Amino acid sequence: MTTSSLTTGPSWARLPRRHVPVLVTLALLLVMYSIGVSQYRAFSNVQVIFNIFIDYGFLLVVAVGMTFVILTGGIDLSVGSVVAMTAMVSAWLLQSGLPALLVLVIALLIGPALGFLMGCAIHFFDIQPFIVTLAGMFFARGMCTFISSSSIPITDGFWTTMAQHRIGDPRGNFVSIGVLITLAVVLVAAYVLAYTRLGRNVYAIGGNPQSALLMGLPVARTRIAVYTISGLCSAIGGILLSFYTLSGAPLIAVGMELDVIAAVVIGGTVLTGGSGYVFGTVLGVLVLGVIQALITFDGSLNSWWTKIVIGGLLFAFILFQRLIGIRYK
Amino acid sequence: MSERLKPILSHRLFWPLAVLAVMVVANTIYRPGFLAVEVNNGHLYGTPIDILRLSAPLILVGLGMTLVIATGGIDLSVGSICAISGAIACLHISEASDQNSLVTVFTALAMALGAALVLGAWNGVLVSVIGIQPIIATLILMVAGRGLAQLVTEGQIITINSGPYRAIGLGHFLTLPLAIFIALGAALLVAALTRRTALGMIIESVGGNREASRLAGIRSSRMVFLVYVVSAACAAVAGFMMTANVSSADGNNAGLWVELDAILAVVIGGTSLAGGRFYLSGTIVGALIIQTLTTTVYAMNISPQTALLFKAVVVIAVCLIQAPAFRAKFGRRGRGTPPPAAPAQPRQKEEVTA
Amino acid sequence: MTDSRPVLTMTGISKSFPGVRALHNVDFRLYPGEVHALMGENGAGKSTLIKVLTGVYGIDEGTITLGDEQVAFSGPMQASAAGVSTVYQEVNLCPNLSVAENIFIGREPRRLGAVRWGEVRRQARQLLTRLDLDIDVTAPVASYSLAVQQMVAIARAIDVQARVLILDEPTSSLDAGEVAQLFRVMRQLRDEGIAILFVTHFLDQVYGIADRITVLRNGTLVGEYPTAELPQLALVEKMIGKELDVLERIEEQPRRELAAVEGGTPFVAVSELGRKGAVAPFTLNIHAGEVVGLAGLLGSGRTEAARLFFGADRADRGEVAVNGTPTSLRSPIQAIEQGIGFCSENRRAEGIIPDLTVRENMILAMQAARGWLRPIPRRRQDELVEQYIKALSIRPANPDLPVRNLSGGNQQKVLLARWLITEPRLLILDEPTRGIDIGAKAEIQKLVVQLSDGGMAVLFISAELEEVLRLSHKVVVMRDREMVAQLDNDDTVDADRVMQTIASGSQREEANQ
Amino acid sequence: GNSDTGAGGGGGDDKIVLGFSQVGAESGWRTANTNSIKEAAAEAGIDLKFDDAQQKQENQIKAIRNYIQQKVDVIAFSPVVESGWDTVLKEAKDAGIPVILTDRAVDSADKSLYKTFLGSDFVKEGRLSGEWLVENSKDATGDVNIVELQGTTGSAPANDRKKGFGEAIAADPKLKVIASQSGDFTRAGGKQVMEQFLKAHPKIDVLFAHNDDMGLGALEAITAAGKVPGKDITIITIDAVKDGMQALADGKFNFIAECSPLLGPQLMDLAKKVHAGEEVPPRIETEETTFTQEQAKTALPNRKY
Ligand SMILES: Nc1ncnc2c1ncn2[C@@H]1O[C@H](COP(=O)(O)OP(=O)(O)OP(=O)(O)O)[C@@H](O)[C@H]1O
Ligand SMILES: Nc1ncnc2c1ncn2[C@@H]1O[C@H](COP(=O)(O)OP(=O)(O)OP(=O)(O)O)[C@@H](O)[C@H]1O
Ligand SMILES: [Mg+2]
Ligand SMILES: [Mg+2]
Repeated sequence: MTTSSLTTGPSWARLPRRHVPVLVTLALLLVMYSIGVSQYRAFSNVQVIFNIFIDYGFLLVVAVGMTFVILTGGIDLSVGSVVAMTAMVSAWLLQSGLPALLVLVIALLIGPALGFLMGCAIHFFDIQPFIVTLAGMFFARGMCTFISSSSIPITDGFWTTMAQHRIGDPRGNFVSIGVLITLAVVLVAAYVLAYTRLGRNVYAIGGNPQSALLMGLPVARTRIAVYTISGLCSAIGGILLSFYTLSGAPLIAVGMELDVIAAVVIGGTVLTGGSGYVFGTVLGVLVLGVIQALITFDGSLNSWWTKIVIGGLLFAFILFQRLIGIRYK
Repeated sequence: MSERLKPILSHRLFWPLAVLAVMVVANTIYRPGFLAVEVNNGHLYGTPIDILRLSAPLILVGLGMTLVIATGGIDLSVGSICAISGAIACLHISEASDQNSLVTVFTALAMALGAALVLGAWNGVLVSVIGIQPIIATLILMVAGRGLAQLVTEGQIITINSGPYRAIGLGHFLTLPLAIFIALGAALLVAALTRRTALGMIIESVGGNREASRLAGIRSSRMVFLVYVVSAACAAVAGFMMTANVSSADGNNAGLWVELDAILAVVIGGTSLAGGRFYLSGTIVGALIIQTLTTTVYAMNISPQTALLFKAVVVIAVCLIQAPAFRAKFGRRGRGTPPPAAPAQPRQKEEVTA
Repeated sequence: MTDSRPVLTMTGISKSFPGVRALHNVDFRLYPGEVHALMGENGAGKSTLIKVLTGVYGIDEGTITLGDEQVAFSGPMQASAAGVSTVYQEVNLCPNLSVAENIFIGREPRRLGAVRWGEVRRQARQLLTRLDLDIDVTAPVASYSLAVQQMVAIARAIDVQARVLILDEPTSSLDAGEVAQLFRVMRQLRDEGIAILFVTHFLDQVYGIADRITVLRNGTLVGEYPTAELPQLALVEKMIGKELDVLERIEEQPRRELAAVEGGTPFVAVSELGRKGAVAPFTLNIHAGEVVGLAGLLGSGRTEAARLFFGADRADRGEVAVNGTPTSLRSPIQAIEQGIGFCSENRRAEGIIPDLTVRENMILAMQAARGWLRPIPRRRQDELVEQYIKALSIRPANPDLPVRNLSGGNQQKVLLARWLITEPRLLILDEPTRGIDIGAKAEIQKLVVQLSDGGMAVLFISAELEEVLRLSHKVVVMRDREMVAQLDNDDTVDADRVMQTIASGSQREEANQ
Repeated sequence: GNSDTGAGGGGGDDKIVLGFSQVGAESGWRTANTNSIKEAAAEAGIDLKFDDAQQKQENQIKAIRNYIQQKVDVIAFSPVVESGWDTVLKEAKDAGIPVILTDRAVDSADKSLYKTFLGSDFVKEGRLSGEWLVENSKDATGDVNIVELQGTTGSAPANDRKKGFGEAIAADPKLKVIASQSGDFTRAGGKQVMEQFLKAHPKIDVLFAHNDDMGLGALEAITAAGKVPGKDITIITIDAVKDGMQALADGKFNFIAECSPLLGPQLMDLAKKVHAGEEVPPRIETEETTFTQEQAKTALPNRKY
């Protein structure tokens, strides 16, 4: 006796349903961009978009790491401070004369190490991620001021090249090397999430951690891995930031974690975990970038109106995203 | 351990209180005068009093935050709401001809509280009606709210000179700071509202499983809406205290990062960010721990450069010592009776089936 | 049939939770090539024994030997790596992932480390065909009914290359057809030499498939018996520790004639009520004191129809009249105000609030109806809770225990109590006996009869057709989300007749009145 | 030429377009600074494009990049931090847009990246405060105990003011900083820290606060402790905002080193000059003074902020 099939239509018609939130976000982003173009002539320059990638590269990398964490239903508040700490440590080590490559390696190890420890505390001692990563945030920020209370400039040749090399026509449009690194990170992350067991386990844990455990999935390993990945992404982000600013400053990237979380969530990832895409996160970051660009291009807002308008645009965006998303579901 | 100690040791508040005690003891060892309280101008004066007074705003914000978190939400906008309400109140008072008039002060408070309620309702609508994720819904107001506060103050610090308003932050009653009584009163009010009525259980039920609650006949959306309004109201009163404490409204700095401290207090107090059970008393102890920690940094003269490292260490220590899993692993040194093994399960998260 | 050496031996197993001794010195053996039923009342410790075995819980005392080695798994991952494949009692799948992925996650076919999605889907389809289930494997598991989810979980377990297969109440929401299919697969696996541990509360299923039976009572071992040597009555006696007479009593319980309950205005009358994509419009009257049974196959839309009655989903067409006055049921609260209660089939997602205590879970609906300002006085709570703990024999009988710590069956009883406390005029019971032991099941059936005698209307849904027929005055048959027949439950109606109706489908039988 | 000015440049073609990136609106001082610049721009007929970076260096860099895209005539900004500007300043240079720094300097080795710096010298402010203290405690017998309220840890004004003050008081071994803690530049912070200072140290002679606001907060703590500010404890602060000046005039503060936010007119002047291609000095310090209690009484009535 066969149970009746109740599928609601051919599978191609249903497939995009999962992608509706991302598509809606993309459409709204384009709408917002065209508003910018219609209002400000220079907005249509390709370089404006390139600049968003240059300026938001490190944020995007960090947001990719955060996507992993949020997909498991966790949260990582330490990212901003880890970014700052990585930049600070690099600047400090370079200042003390270590070779660039060694500095790079050390700097790239600190973030994941801290992430690993936080992941262990979260998993083995069953402490809420919020609080563990908050402690991580205090720690990393404390390390920054501990290393030096003022900013340290970087003069190393390798760093300068990475910072100032322009790919593209030097007079026309260009991107920085950082942008390429960013794109590489995005692609690798998207691949890992979609095509590897680790990636799928991340989604499973986000869906229901208890079920994932009972289904025999490596919950411990995956949990710890996502915080380590987030730490690694923050470290890469920190390096990119140090390319970007050619310095380590103790107070840089304060409050960045909120921007990062906002970008991830705007990109359609659900905070309770289990659903979302890296591509959505890219869109989320672009949304923040376009909002910021709109504000600078306008150039007539005073300080408080800037904040109110940022909040207002964010609200309008999310509202439309939500309303249109519901309609198409 | 002796049988008599067991119920005490297993009480929810035991470990947070123990941490608090350890911090106080450490301070007293460092500076024996730490606990000294003297009478000054007819008021009690001393570090413990300071801690109580300064933690009052945090307790208030924490109370509202506890309810929000109990429904599985989060409210990042409380800091901005503190700033806005403080700014509105101070602006109104500063424009009045007689700043000391009680009528003026009460109008100012009413206006500011009204504005805060509107903002809370805004948050509530975004979360419960439109269905935006709480963190992002309240982030909007967190960003824009600072702007609103500065719009009110026009970016300046509004200094006022109003005795009655000052009293909210600095006044005394029965030799103790009035702020303590306000916070305590609010705590009792919230506790009565939630524990004397069925509200607390209903909120916990919504936080524990929203769909199941809806099917049991609870108006889940209405509850969610309500907690954001309450949270905003608590934040508004906290904002009055913060501004009254320095007799001035600073749109940019008032209540800056208080949301993080409040969430931390709630979590230290034993409420899970996933929602469900909430513990008001835990939040109060959590707020006291955080304020004591800040004061310790000042009192022990820890250099600003390392202050954050110190905080990190204490926070992680507080969490570890509270975590049953940690105690189970490292606490069973003694051969005696092994404590019952905690189930090796992660905190259960309810399945969200579409 | 059975080998001489057990593949799995558990000796002297003890396990305590704070305040509860779940297992005490239990021995258990499992031979290759046998189906071994683990029996016991709700809360006897069956699930705990399984979880101790697979390492979900640590053991307090005792040893486990798998093959020739002594083992102590640190968790399900290790257990399944060692060849112990388990379907746990509550459906444990990831609701956000697709059916195919749920079946294969953790052991997806890969090439160079990359998951081969096409292959995953193909194999998933194949596997489900083996269970005779034809569904879209790319849809998220959450979009399917509980029964389908249960089948998916089973599919996941039987695909593993396992030595030991454990099925903890896999059949609780399946109907006869699915069960037969599952048994076919189980026999096949058994013949391949796999040892199968099977938990169920359906005695006929035990006698249909099990080779041997181990009985637990109150966390202790009662004994191990070959099925052939243990007659049903003896088994029941061993499980509950005393002779059971309710079972017989319910059989001869005289059901009032339909005519006696019908007549006058129906309590709820719906006409052409429907919801696009869920249930086709249907018309149905339910009178006070009437038990209406909903029969149909898995996914036939019984649950969806019931949800419309309760306002859990909004109907997009049709009319509802309660006591003759037209109303709309747009939300559960409105339904509750009209005196309707709904006990969901999905107790984990839509039923229990895991953190709250038994007491709070029980009074929740009543409290919600009273509004938050009027808390139920503590004394009244105590009375009510105590009354229903006793009536439904909920164990442990401690009202202040978080409900998450109760065994599955006992959680179900708590939910039932939640609605009984509200004294509804129409109670919708969607699979109320799911996972409930035979003693309690008989109690519940008795209760339904009593309540309907007392004037309560009941809409009764169960995967067990016999149960529906035994209790209902009227049987509504559903098929493909459509109401195809309403049968007066008189002597002419029996299981075969209903099955026939389901099979022949569209031909609408004369609806009574 | 500015014939190619991007859209949003507004106004007539002959107007100079100045892109200005402000740190934020974190204090009354900063708001006064912003207002001064806006007013001066309007007066000077300069088309001002204003951006608030909300205390984030990244935002400032983004703003400068956007100004380059919009092809503004002159870019001016108050850097949030000293380092990290080379890359974007190079881009500006390549685009042929002159840059003016205001308020805070950058530590770039390549001085050709910007035309000039206009602003105050934080180290000097600290030093002036220290020198006044050295001068006024000549007669003191025994140690003079100083407590310091630092600005936000790691920020340039905090670092520099601490440094300048430290250098100046090194001249007199009697002067001892017995406690130094961050009050985050806010009144609430200053008050809370001062409360603890007062309890931990029975004898405090001098308070040095990195800005007026912290000093004002500390005032409350001192009063609550039953001490008389300005008499029992000598108070030195920096900034000279209105409330601070009032306190000074009232005798509650003893000394303020000014840090003037009124850069607007000077900035517009400079913008016109660099746009016209004139040479400007590489470093212009704003005219700043110091105030004692008497000076404050005379200056107070005509303070603008
Ligand atoms: N995590 C837990 N914490 C505390 N007590 C528990 C826990 N899990 C189970 N128990 C208790 O252990 C006992 C045995 O429960 P178990 O789930 O094994 O019963 P069961 O035989 O599977 O019953 P059912 O037929 O209802 O599924 C029950 O009394 C239950 O309350
Ligand atoms: N055999 C199936 N094939 C496809 N979809 C199914 C099948 N069974 C159930 N579903 C899905 O399950 C959902 C719910 O069906 P519903 O719960 O109303 O059925 P039911 O008659 O209560 O059956 P059950 O016995 O499974 O509870 C439907 O939306 C349908 O998509
Ligand atoms: Mg069980
Ligand atoms: Mg059903």
